[in-house]
Amino acid sequence: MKGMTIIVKNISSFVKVLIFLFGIYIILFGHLTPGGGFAGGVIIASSYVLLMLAYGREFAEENLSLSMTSKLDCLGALLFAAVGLFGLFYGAASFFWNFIHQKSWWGEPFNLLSAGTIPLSNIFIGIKVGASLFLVILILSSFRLETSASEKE
Amino acid sequence: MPYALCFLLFMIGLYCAVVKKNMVKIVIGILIMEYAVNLFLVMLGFRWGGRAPIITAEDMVGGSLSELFVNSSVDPLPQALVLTAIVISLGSLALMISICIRTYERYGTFDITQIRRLKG
Amino acid sequence: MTIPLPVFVAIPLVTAFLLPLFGKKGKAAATALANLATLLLLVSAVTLVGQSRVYEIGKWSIPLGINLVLDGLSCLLLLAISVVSCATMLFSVRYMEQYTSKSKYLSLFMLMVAGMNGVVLSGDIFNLFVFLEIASLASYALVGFGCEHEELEASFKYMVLGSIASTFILFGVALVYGNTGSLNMAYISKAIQSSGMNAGLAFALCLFMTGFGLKAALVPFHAWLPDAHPSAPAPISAMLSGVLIKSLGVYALVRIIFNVFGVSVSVSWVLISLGVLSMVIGVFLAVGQWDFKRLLAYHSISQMGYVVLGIGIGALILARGGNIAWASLAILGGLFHLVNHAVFKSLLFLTSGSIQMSTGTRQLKELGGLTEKMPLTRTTCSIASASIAGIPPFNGFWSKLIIVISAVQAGFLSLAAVTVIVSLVTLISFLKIQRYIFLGELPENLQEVKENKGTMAIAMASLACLCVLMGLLLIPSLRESILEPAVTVLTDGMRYSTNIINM
Amino acid sequence: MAIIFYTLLVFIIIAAFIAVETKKLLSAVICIGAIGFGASIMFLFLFAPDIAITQIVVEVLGLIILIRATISRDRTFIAGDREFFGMIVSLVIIFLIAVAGILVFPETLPDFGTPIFTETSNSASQTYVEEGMEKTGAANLVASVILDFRAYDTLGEATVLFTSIIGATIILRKKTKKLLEEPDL
Repeated sequence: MKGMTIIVKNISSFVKVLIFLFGIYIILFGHLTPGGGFAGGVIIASSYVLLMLAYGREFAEENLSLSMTSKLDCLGALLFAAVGLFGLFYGAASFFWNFIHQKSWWGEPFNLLSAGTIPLSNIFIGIKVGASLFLVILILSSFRLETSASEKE
Repeated sequence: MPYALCFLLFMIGLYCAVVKKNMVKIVIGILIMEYAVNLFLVMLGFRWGGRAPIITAEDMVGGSLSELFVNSSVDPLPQALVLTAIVISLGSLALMISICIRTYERYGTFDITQIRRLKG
Repeated sequence: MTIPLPVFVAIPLVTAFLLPLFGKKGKAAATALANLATLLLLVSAVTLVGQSRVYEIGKWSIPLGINLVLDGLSCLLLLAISVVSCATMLFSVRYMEQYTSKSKYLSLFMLMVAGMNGVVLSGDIFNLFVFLEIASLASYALVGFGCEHEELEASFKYMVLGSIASTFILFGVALVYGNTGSLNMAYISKAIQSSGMNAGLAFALCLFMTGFGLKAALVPFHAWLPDAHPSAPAPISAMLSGVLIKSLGVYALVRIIFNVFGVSVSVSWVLISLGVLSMVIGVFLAVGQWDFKRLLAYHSISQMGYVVLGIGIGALILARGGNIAWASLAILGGLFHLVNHAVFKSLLFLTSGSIQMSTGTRQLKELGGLTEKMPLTRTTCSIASASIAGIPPFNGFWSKLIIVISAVQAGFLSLAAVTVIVSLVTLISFLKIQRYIFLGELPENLQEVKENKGTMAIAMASLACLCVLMGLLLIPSLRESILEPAVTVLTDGMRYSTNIINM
Repeated sequence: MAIIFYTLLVFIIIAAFIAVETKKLLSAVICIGAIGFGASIMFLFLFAPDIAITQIVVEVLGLIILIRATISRDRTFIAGDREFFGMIVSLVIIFLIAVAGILVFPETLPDFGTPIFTETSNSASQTYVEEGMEKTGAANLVASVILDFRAYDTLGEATVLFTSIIGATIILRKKTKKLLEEPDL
């Protein structure tokens, strides 16, 4: 499966950057405009999936390998849990305590840094959802090689 | 009336999941059921002539929230639930499809009546 | 020092996220970390016995945020979950050497424990749905861990039925939100108390009962259990029938019926009929089985019938306004049997795993005469079969006795007779197990069978002595601290909301 | 406004019916795509932009996953339905649930346009809307509900995705059993 025709390859290599940028925008401005961690993460995953469909699995593997994605996936989840636990241990308050906003360290409404831990957890959720969904598609397609191998012999 | 249509969609999904023989068709039936529940949840929070629950700069009258926004905004809680439910349905879809692919590789068919190794 | 409640979910989740990072070479470290986590959970569950607290997440007051509720019932379930998961984790250290990718197995195991702890602690019905989804997704994947023909088909059947049940429960949650306007269990029961049950809430209750009944494998919905348990690896089927169907199915059903919707006569009759049906059908299907684990799976269904019957009788007495002492006795019998069944059923599955590991088969016909080859498994298996059949000194006998007494007290002589007959049939089928596996002559191909030493032995031995000691739970001093608060939580039903709000 | 809802819902129900009845797997998957996109347009008209974005993109990935399972194994014919008895029992059950649902639905729920939180007294959504801004600082109230008021749900949510990924890796791994060399413990 060596990917699609030249036209698709050229366009997708350009469009992938745009999709990726759009995903980053959706994640970062999650607390101001509609969107957020989930939508942005899925958009980032779809940019990598586009690359994989256009160029074939091996090319995508070099770009973002299987083990790297699963590490990112676990890392994103751990960081999100850390945001929750930090609230627990820091002010001895409760689990998901929005300590940045409650202590009003920085940011006033309507600009990028405004909502305390919400942008932070948006970013971590975005990493996690993006990495895990790309991992699913990668696993599903890598499994195909094994079946076609068994069909051959 | 839209609630009844949502419930009808839920029934179609349940029918497909229970009656169909093909594994992928069963997965499609469950997916339809989850779509129906998500639609139903968002409809619960709808308000005629409402607005999306996102506060923009002009909603702020002086320091506080304008009265217009407060009694015209749609309910944000079901939308939060639906966001979670959508990603849950994607996760269970991924697991189901991987089971289907693996059984296809073992059995050579998607038809569950032929996969009858298990009795009882 | 007071342990914050989210620790019960945070520890297993963080270990679950860490475990896949270990990879091939770090297998020993991964197993050690997983065992440490389950041990930590056990210790914190034991320290929390008898307390009851409400923990608001994010310091939001009750209706705004989610709150975790620790009362008698959830404390009892937490204890059962942590005991069984600790023993099963010890057992699977060596048993899972037969399979590859052990760190992923451990991570899914910890996720299942986190899901169950989340379900038992949560005070918010949507949160209960999310953690129920985590625990069941982890168990779907774990049932299909071996990727053989039967395991894949069993896990697909279990997954389809489980997903249908989860969608029913989500639909019920949506209906309850549509009718009462809040997701918090305390506020819903207050709204139901004030505005009464309209048709929509009754329909939501039916949806909940089908959904949680399917998760608890009660009879009309038990199709997945006899396939899922035998094909799962032994420690997983021990967890599945030991704790998963209890905490996801029966606990959620009981919590919703007693504390949120309030007990009514028709609901308690449905509970009693479900209990009796699963008791009778489970045991009669089990008699004809020749596969050791499939026989145990059918017995799980019938033992769950005992639990639901005991709680149903208590609900009926409460609904009819009979005297509270009888109702609390019936519920005490049901809950005590729930905990006993968790211990001895998981022990039975662990012994079947150790037999399968050393002999390679689990068909009763091909086994025989293992007494002198596998002495420890022999003793633990006989202790567990004695307690499941209800032979006096062991724990199964006491809880069945209480259920029978409460049935007679409440005037259901026929139910008491059915319970006694079913426990007799259980005794017969477990004698069959003893006869075919341990007595009789040793078949020639099993000569060099040897006992499983190491952590498997420790796990089985600890569960066996627990089986023996559980009978002591009934002496007044221990009972007041563990069983009694769980029963009072259920008997005072709708006052749950007032306790939560002013706690 | 109501006309849009009804046309979209009828469109979705027709697409669902086609997806259930069609004999070719690939056309069933495409009908699922149609349902998903119809639902996301529906979400837009129900004033839920967050959900519309997530729904479209999740729909795209869901379609890729579904097509992955059907593309090389497309069976044009799907033999008759299951054995007769099982089908009848399930049809009766579905019919009962349908009747109960149709009877229950219309009058108990508050009618379509007025959400529940306007009627109940101190409902959570009322405080989300009024004080959501100063309590969490986020302008997007849905994000404030997800990540601050009910952040515990989203933690559970991320774990659900994590479980399904680990589950998929386990089920699709190549070598499942290894010869029982002497275990170390």
